[in-house]
Amino acid sequence: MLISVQTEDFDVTEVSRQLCKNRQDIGAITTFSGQVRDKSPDRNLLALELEHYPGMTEKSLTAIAEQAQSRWDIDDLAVIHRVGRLAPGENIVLVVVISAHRKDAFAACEFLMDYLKTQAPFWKKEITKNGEHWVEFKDSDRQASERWD
Amino acid sequence: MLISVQTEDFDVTEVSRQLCKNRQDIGAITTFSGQVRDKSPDRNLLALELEHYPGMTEKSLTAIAEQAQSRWDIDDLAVIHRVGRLAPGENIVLVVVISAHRKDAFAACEFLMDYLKTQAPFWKKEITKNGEHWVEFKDSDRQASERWD
Amino acid sequence: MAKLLYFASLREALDKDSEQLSLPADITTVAQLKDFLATRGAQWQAAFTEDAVLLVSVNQQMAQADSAISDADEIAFFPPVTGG
Amino acid sequence: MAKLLYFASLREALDKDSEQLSLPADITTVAQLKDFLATRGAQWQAAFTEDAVLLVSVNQQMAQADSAISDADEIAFFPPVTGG
Repeated sequence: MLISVQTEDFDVTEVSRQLCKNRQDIGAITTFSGQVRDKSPDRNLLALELEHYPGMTEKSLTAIAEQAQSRWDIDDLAVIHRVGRLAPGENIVLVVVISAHRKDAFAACEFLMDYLKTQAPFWKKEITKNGEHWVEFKDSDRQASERWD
Repeated sequence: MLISVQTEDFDVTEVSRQLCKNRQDIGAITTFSGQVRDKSPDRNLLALELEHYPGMTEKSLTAIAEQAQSRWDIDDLAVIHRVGRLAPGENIVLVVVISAHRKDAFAACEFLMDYLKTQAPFWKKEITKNGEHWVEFKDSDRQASERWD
Repeated sequence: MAKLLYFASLREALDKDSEQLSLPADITTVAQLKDFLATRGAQWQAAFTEDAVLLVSVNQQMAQADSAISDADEIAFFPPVTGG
Repeated sequence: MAKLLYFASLREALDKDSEQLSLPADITTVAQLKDFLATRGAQWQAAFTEDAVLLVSVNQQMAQADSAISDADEIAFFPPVTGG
């Protein structure tokens, strides 16, 4: 299990390769990458600032990952979340799940993202040409998370 | 839309980057990679031979991709399927979906794989130490595909 | 001349991947073509009997037993697909 | 001494990211600590009133209003999370 909170970028191929190393029993690899997205029509977003709670963030990611492992038939997984200042188009988060079975790999990957969004202590601030503001919690994220309960 | 049937390997990061090129409106990238998996306990599998129907295979992948685009709010996608002789651990298939929304990206990616497994003309033969045999169609794949109907 | 194609285990069973065939005038559907091919010998009969699960496409579109065929078509027979 | 932490918009509103606090003897729950902090001035009152949606963790585990706290704990307050 690979859990990391870091400022550096990640490479999906590299992380997948690392998880599959020396294995020949993996049929399915699912990945989710989240990127900084400029929702404004006029490209107003300059950057996103990602804040976390050192110590607790890692612990909650590990707890979420352990839940995924107990709920689905998966072989290994990685969760990497970046913090600091990120420009539009840059990577924010990566989830990789490897398994013999694609259904489990898909479900676990989606679960990890939904839980991470609502339960891991990260906060986003948008730095725009017109000023800064904290990103509001989305009710759709709460609903996405609750369907796994 | 990127559809390819090829003998060469692919790189998940590279294909994702290609789809996202010059875009800042992509929040979510989901990917599925299928690999040659040795299910035998004693590592009997030497290779997988992938056969396809040139012309029709590309057409059916395109039709499946167009269905995904009409059913979900996604921005672009790639489907790459390798053919020829592949060793255990090697990549077989890649699906990448990019979208503003992770829920659509996940659903479309899973749909593409389920449909590809049952509707695109590819056939797998296992070359083992004890001989060769064609892989049997799996009823679980039919069921996975039918749930989207 | 119709073009017939055979894939995967079917290709191996028949020891043939393709052929050109002048369709007899009374063969106008996939089912009739299968009946015709089944008369070619033991391997062909086994492959084209009712219980064998065989898929068919006409001009690279999936087709059914009652699909119409003509002498200009590309008709392919193959087992259920197992890609991905 | 308890260690108090404040994150994100709360940190900015209070202009403080952490502090050491000797918990008064009559403060034994999260709710009591919030009431105590709310008396520190306008910003604090706004942040720690009932309607403000504020999450709390005790020793890096999510906690509730009635969770017990002691003088050795690390107690963090923060808004709903928005990672990913």
